[in-house]
Amino acid sequence: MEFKVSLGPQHPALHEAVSLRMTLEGEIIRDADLKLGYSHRGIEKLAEERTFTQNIYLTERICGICSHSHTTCFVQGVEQLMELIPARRGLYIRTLIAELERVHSHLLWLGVAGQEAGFESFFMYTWRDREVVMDILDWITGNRVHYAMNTFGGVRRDIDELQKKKILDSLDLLTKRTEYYLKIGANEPTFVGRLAGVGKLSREDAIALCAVGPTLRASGVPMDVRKDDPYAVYNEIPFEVCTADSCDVLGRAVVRVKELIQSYKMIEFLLKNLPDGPFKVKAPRKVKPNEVYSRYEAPRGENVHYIKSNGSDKPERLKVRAPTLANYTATIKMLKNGFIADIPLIFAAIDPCICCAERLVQLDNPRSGESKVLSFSQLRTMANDHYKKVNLLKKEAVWPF
Amino acid sequence: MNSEAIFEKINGEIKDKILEAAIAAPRRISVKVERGQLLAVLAYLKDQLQFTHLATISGVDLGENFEVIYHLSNDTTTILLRILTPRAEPKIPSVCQVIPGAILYERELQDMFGLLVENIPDPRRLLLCDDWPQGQYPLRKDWKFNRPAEIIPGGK
Amino acid sequence: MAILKPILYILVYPGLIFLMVYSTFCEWFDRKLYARMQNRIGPLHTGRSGILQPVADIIKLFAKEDIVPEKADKHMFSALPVFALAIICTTALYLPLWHYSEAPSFISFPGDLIVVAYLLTLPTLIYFLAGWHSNNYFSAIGGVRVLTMLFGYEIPLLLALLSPAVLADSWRILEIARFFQDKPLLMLVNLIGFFIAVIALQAKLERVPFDIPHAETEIVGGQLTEYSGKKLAFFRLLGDIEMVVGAGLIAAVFMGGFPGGLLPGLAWFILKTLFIIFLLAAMRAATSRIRIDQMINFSWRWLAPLAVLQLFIVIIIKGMVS
Amino acid sequence: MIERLVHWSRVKSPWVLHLNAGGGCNGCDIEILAALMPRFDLERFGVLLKATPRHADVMICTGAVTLQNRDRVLRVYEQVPEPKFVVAAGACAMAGCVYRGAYHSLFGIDQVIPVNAYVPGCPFRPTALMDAVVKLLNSVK
Amino acid sequence: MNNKIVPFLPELLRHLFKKPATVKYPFEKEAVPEGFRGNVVCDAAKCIGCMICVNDCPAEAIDIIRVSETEKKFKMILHNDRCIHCAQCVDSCPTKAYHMDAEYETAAFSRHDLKIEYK
Ligand code: SF4
Ligand code: SF4
Ligand code: SF4
Ligand code: SF4
Ligand code: SF4
Ligand code: SF4
Ligand code: SF4
Ligand code: SF4
Repeated sequence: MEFKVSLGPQHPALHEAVSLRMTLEGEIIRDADLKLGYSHRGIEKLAEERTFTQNIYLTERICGICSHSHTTCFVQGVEQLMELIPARRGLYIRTLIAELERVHSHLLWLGVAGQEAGFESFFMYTWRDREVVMDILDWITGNRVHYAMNTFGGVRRDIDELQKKKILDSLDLLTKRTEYYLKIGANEPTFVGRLAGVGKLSREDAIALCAVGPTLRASGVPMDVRKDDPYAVYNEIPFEVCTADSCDVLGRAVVRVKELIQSYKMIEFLLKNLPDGPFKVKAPRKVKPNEVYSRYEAPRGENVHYIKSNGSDKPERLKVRAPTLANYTATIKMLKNGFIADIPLIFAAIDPCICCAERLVQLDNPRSGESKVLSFSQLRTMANDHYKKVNLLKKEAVWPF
Repeated sequence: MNSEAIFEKINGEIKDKILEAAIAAPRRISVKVERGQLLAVLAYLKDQLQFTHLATISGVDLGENFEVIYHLSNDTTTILLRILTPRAEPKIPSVCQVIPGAILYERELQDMFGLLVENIPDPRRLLLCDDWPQGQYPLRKDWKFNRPAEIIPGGK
Repeated sequence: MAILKPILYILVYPGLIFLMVYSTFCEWFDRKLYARMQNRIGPLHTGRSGILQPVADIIKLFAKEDIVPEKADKHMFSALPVFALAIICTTALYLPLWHYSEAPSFISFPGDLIVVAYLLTLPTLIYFLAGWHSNNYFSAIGGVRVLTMLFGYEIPLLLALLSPAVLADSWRILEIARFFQDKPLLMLVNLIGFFIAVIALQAKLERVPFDIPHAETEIVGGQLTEYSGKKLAFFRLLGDIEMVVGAGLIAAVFMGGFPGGLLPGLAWFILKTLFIIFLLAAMRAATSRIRIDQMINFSWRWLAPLAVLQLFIVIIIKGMVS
Repeated sequence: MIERLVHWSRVKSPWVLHLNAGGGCNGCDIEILAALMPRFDLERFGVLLKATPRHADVMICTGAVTLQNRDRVLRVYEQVPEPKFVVAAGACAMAGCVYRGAYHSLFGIDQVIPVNAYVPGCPFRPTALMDAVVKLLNSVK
Repeated sequence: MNNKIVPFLPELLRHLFKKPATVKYPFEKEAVPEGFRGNVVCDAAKCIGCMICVNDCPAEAIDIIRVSETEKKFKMILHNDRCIHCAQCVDSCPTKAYHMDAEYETAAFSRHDLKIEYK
């Protein structure tokens, strides 16, 4: 009894489209395959036709959740090509926005994880508290999502004393709320039970499949571009690389929550040590022929831009590798031999972006109406039997805080 | 092991397999190799120097040739491992047997540049839409896109 | 004149008109509570404080295009919603709201508790059929899930309803209510049964944490994916009325009914059902959806044994009292 | 009388379907979700987010249409029962934003399906979306 | 044990009696922060036709058209349906012909309404 199921690309509630096609045998996913291209627009070709300045805004719109990640990655690459040393205050502000973005992104993820478990109130509360970060970003940068802060040589806006104070005040609130959510997570037995042991990705597999970000760190590999290849001012800020050894969805949640707390500390440090001076320096329009490889630790993992210039004001080649793409191969691995009931959580765990996929389940090439429905219900009962067996194991899993 | 030490090692131990190596920038080493030596060098870097993480594979259209760059990282350094492949016969070997995570990037190269990846485990199209015409490779420099006219509803 | 009363009973109070009005009010109450618990406002601009929101929803659905999918079984697809609504309205008539006759009649007779419990399972079966006949994968999965859940909560619900009946020594809702009106303290004996019944009602209404059959993140609209327009409106009404009837039944059986004739009876009815709806809303807000196997597990491991325990307690107490 | 009632109900109970046409950055999608959260709470106006096109009245579309997605957008549009309204939210859905001239995307939603209202912004603020919904509903005849 | 079953309940009940976090918009206008990037407003009198803004705009949102052969006079057309409110034009223009207002309620029913001409 083998048949194909495809998830996506329709997604009634949010985000863009990816389609996952699986071959099922009973309730077990024997083979999985991702179909991309629903969101492919052709940015890399477009970038070759745009000037460097225009490309800042183009790269910003590669993605709406970590818009600052892509611009920073691009801008610091081009600064190297220009042999430009950016203003120090500018770098501090750049890093500050980057950490604020990480906070907003991880909080968003927390809410989505709750939603995947059908915990709507939890979703509502995390998103309400996320508005605090959004307000700060709105206030500093002039927009809630696309901050447009980066420019060659620094940032475009300064931060004043009043803003500093407001951010510090908000941090207290956020820290308190994060701890509260931790408590909820730790005390909600069904929640922990549904996360632990799901979506296993061993250390070896994670490395071999070139996973990045929390997905990789949750498999016990302490890779973090901020430490390995420091950019901006990360070599001046104290912070720890957060890892977990459980290699499952629970581990990925733990890594993210730990990173939230690290980020609060980093934001505080950055604000208290903000250097005086100009926040940007003037940049040339044309760039000498050269090439650069720029790395950045986005909330979801390593983000990579390869930029080649040819002496004009447009890049010769811009190659972008967004973190989610790097995790797809690992996701397929996690899904294989897994159970169909866990798909939403496994997807949510690499990134909230594509978990929308599970909103449309559709059976491909059915033989007759009757048999396919039957097989699906059988499949589900089998999955249930499986869960009865593993239930015991999961009960022992505890939130490691 | 820092970048300099890695550079020394590459220059010392596999000098015969590479064409040239250079420290291009802090923590960046650029290594050029022949197409045929790619797998051997990759395996050496991975096994001896822990370059396990393949961030991505970039293709660049140089006119006569395509340059294919493998971006490999370990915890201190990134190596830009590059090969050339002639436009007339754009073939590269698949590296999936050394680094399984390369599959998506190789499929992307096939879509975008029309490179033929030999022994690729999964040759299907990755990004372009289902009815994309055969033989059109958008990231080649000689491929130009003609914009369709934009219709604004409600007339002029 | 004698015929007028039953007609009024069926059409006006507590029949069709009252049910429709009151059930939409209850939906508003539930949505508003839910929103407030989430630190939101909820419906606000439709009527005063949004009180007409559910009415607007339903009128709008009636006025919308009504698509019958090509693949669906046309007759079943169209007849089911009406059927379900008729059944649930009939069930409502058995609530002892306003009784003009002491003698058994068609709306109150010995054993009507069993009839009501039986009638209440019918809408669930219709949900299943609706899903099945839509001929859509989600609908079918939703339908099957409905049925699976039915086996989970139905037994505990029946057992829970049994215990007050045993205590009152009657199968007639009216008499059970009377019994507790006379001895209000004995209501406390049934506390466990009460909560079991409320939880089972939540499952019957398919609300969080038991909204497994139409879990939007998993199977889109579940058994109702293909329904639109009028038919969807019927199903929405069905859900609302089911909530009122279920709450009314629990109030009648566990909380001493609605004494005092027409007006005080109405007041009691509203008070008690709203209290139960409050419990339901709080449960919806405080929990996350569980998987279907967890639901079945939960009902067999906790609900059913507890219901049996409740029954034992009742029997013992009964022995002591009499 | 009946007509006025129907009209009133339509204005008061817009159920929305959120459709991402693919060629956007998902900033707008997040803002739509934010508009439903406690801070902005679109449910005040009777808005409910629906998962299936069959239950929806208003389609809120984000992102420029990618070639791969064109047919899907049309199909979803056809599944929404009449009367239906389409809101193109964000610069992408209106005119293609920074992706104008990209080989794998069209200019905006209105190249594929008719659009009733446009919400400028990249992304729009949740309040701007609210403003658009209110304006659209007030204009319904 | 009780706390273990529904740890969230106390928080929910507390909020039942709290003011909702919801803003009153659209009955009270939302105050945008200072420096919010709203719509671009042009001052055609200042424009000298250097075309820097047209070249820097990432979204092809600006057209500058010379209106007179003899004088240096220009018509500026802003396509608000394409503009991404990045404020690059404000930064780029050497004569400060642009500024941004705090307007965000600009929803329209036709794209033609979003095309604004400044003379
Ligand atoms: S980053 Fe790559 S996949 Fe994404 S839009 Fe650009 S070219 Fe397409
Ligand atoms: S990676 Fe980001 S930019 Fe690329 S398709 Fe996904 S969301 Fe869009
Ligand atoms: S991982 Fe990619 S798509 Fe997701 S938020 Fe980051 S940049 Fe955007
Ligand atoms: S990976 Fe996520 S954020 Fe990026 S484009 Fe895809 S869905 Fe959007
Ligand atoms: S499933 Fe994921 S991507 Fe989809 S709407 Fe939900 S959070 Fe967004
Ligand atoms: S309009 Fe802007 S924010 Fe919205 S999807 Fe497009 S690029 Fe993203
Ligand atoms: S704000 Fe940005 S997109 Fe808008 S006109 Fe100015 S440069 Fe162009
Ligand atoms: S940059 Fe300023 S002066 Fe130059 S064309 Fe634009 S508006 Fe005119």
